[in-house]
Amino acid sequence: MGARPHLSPSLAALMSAAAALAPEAHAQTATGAETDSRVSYRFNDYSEDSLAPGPHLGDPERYRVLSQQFQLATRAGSESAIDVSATHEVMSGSSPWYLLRGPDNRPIQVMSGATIQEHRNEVRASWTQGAGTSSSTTWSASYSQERDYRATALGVERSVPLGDALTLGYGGSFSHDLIDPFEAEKYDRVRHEDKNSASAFGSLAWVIDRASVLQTGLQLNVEHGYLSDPYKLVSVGSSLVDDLRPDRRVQAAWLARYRRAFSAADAALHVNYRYAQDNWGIVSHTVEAAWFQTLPSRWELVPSLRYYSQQQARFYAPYFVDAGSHNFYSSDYRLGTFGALSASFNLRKRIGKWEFSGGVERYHAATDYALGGADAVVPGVVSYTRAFIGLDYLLQ
Amino acid sequence: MVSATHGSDEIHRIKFSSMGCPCELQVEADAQLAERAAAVVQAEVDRLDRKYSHYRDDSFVAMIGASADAGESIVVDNETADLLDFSAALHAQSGGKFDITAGALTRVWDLQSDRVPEASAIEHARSRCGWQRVEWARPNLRLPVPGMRLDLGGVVKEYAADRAAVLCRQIGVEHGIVDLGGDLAVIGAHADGSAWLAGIKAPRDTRQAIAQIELARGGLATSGDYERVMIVDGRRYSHIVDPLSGYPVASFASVSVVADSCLIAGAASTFGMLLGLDSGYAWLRDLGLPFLCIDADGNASGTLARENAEA
Amino acid sequence: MTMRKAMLHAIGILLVLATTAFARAVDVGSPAPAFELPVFAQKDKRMTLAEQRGKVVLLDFWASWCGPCRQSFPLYEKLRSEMPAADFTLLAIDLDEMTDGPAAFLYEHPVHYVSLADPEGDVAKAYGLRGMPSSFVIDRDGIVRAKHMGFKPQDIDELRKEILESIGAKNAQ
Amino acid sequence: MRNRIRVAARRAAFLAVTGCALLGGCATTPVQPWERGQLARWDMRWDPDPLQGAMAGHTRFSKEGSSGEIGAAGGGCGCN
Repeated sequence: MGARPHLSPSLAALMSAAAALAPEAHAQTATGAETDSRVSYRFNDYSEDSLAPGPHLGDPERYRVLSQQFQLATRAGSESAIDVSATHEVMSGSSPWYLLRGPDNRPIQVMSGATIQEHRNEVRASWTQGAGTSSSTTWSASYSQERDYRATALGVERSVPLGDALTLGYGGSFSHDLIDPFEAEKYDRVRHEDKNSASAFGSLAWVIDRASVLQTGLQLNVEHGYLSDPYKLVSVGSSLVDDLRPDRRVQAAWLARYRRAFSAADAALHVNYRYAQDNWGIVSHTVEAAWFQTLPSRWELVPSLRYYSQQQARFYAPYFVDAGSHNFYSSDYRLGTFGALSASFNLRKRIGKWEFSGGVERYHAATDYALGGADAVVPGVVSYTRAFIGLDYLLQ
Repeated sequence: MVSATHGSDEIHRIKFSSMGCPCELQVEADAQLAERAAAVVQAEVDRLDRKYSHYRDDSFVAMIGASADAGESIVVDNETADLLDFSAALHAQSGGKFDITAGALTRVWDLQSDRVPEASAIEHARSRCGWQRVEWARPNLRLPVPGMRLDLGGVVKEYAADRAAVLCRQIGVEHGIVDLGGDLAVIGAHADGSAWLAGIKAPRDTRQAIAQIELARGGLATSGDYERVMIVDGRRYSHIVDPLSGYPVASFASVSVVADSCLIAGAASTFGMLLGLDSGYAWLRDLGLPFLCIDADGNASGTLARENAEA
Repeated sequence: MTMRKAMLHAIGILLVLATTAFARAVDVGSPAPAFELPVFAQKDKRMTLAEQRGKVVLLDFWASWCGPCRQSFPLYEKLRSEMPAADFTLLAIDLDEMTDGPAAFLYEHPVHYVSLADPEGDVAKAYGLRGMPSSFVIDRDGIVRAKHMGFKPQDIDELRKEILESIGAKNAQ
Repeated sequence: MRNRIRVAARRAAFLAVTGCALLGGCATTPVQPWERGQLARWDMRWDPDPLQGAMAGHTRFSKEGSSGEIGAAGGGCGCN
């Protein structure tokens, strides 16, 4: 009498009628419907590929981050829900510091010394009114703290039904970050800086038919304050200067998300597209597709693919011949032109009230993956592998 | 108590009689625990027999009958209420065929008399059945028609088997099986993990087992027309009466089902018998539980039939 | 197409969508639309609303995927057991298209009242359902005395009052 | 600099509005409340696994130049 893959209606009716008299049998095979109230734990192992072979100075072993996530999501009363989560990260490894022009014009990547171990802790709480209905309001707050960076953010999201087929979404957030670079004296870095950012979004979701829904939305994000990277330097002529970026950034992102259920296959297809553009000149396209396949005896397989391509910031270059007309310069690889292909595969298995999950993501970036081909070289472009295991306990 | 060895502990077999049928408890444990288990099981089965047997005139079911005759309602305890709720659900799901108020009808079909009752007697008995006429608002029960009787035969024996298994587990028995007249409830598989072998009696010749079924957990129930049967002018009349027609069911000779509990197996096997030869088999196949049907000519069918066919 | 024209066009469309016509919802005081449906998991057994005539009926439209239904079932089961069987029937109508979902749901939330199956949603359309779940209190003569959309645990008290009133009304006459 | 921002914002807004008008314009028969079983599926949510979504999003936020999602933006981090 192994786990029945299929509980026939007549058997379910019999078993539910006998529930009071045969509680033991009932409890043993309780299937436990999907429930929003759960306690979750995830362990993530993120490790970047070491530096590509080529001239470099310093430790090529790049970043390794082990992070643990804890979450409690539960109903509070019949209409609202609370979601509290905490993240603890331990980071180690070196990261690109600056680039030197090599004798044959090939860039030499200088890596910063491997940091011993840095910790980052973040707590996040949200309260949703009208949970599970199309008309809801979610208030959220988060605080992230590491040795050199503290960020506080508040947000609100509202969902309003417009008639039977449309749902309007809107909201915004505000974040205040404090930056206190370590070893500021030793490396003559900025001592204490801060940054404020505000975002607003609007979305419209449309129920196309009983199995598919499409959502389109726009998010505007304005950042003001210290936006440079205090740990990175830039070769300008023969000297090394601090990474210097504008103190304002306005970014607009337009997203479209499509969900389609396939009840015969007991699966669902997710397709997302994002176009983003900012006043630093970075334009990016992102396409993502995921297939959620439910299998008998409560297994779920989720393969997914993602393609990302970005165009470099105006003030990005591996190195600058001379100061010239530039008033901003950065050689941070994250501002260069590159594309990235990533594939991930997640698994989930439900046994009674427990849910075991795991998965792996491989992200590979390269300058020639970019739409429209490569621009200036980006020696520090990063690829990584991320794996996670998770355990959920379903409340109620 | 007969002991045989299977794995480290001995298997103790304790036979006793209750609920009008031969019962047996098999326990793989040390002698004292087996002794205590036997006492606990017999006490529980006898308690339920005294409480729910419609053969005895001092049972709670008889008291309910008396209240029916007096036209009053009666307050019932939680266990009875759960059994009534379960029976009410089965009544709804079987379209009225599973009816515990058919007591008057089972009385009219006196199978020892070898005589088919008069049509008028059957009609009179049928007029005093019908769960839909009962006023049941837990914990108050009122049988509106004087002479109406409850017959929990299709539920109590299986419920008792499950109860016995639960009580054995509670006193520490891990490996054993309870058999109340063919309705089996597993306490736990053998110490080495192997399943118990349960034999299903042949309807025509109850001494000989027609099928051997492996039971590692849950329960097995068999309902059939072989124990109490009457043959008049070559026709078989079984003790399973269709309350809608008033006549015994023309159905399989026996239906056996395996389920998570003996109670569910019993409900399913009774349904199979009540729905009869045509829709009974289809209903059992859609149900999805392992089952075995044997017709009057001894042909076996159902998911458990194939396994035995090869053996 | 300047920005302004595009914006006006969009708002126009939104207004049209927001007021799409809905099946006429059943009003309180009007007769409850008759129906005949198979019992869930009992293809050959059918039940009708007319059969319940003479009893007060609480009609509950539910589906296995509807969250509030998980809270309503235990409370409806308790409510049913409090009411006199001779005067009151609780009739549930499952609107799932497939049978796996409701089968597991009924196993999770055991109840002793009967559920009928309306996978096509014809009866739901006849009653002009506007939300899930929806429940209707129908008196002994088949007239809708109260209707509720959605379910919050505190609704059960109001429902109990409406049912007792409908039961009482007959005895009072 | 200012003019460039205005162009970017207007083009993005225009795309959004036309998007809404387009999909709003071809409304088929409305989906009735009881026909929403598949839409209520767990794997049809915008974010079926919030913790994994947050972790993947955070990793990309710290390794890519662009970010943006439908919803209130999360807090920042040192992330170098």
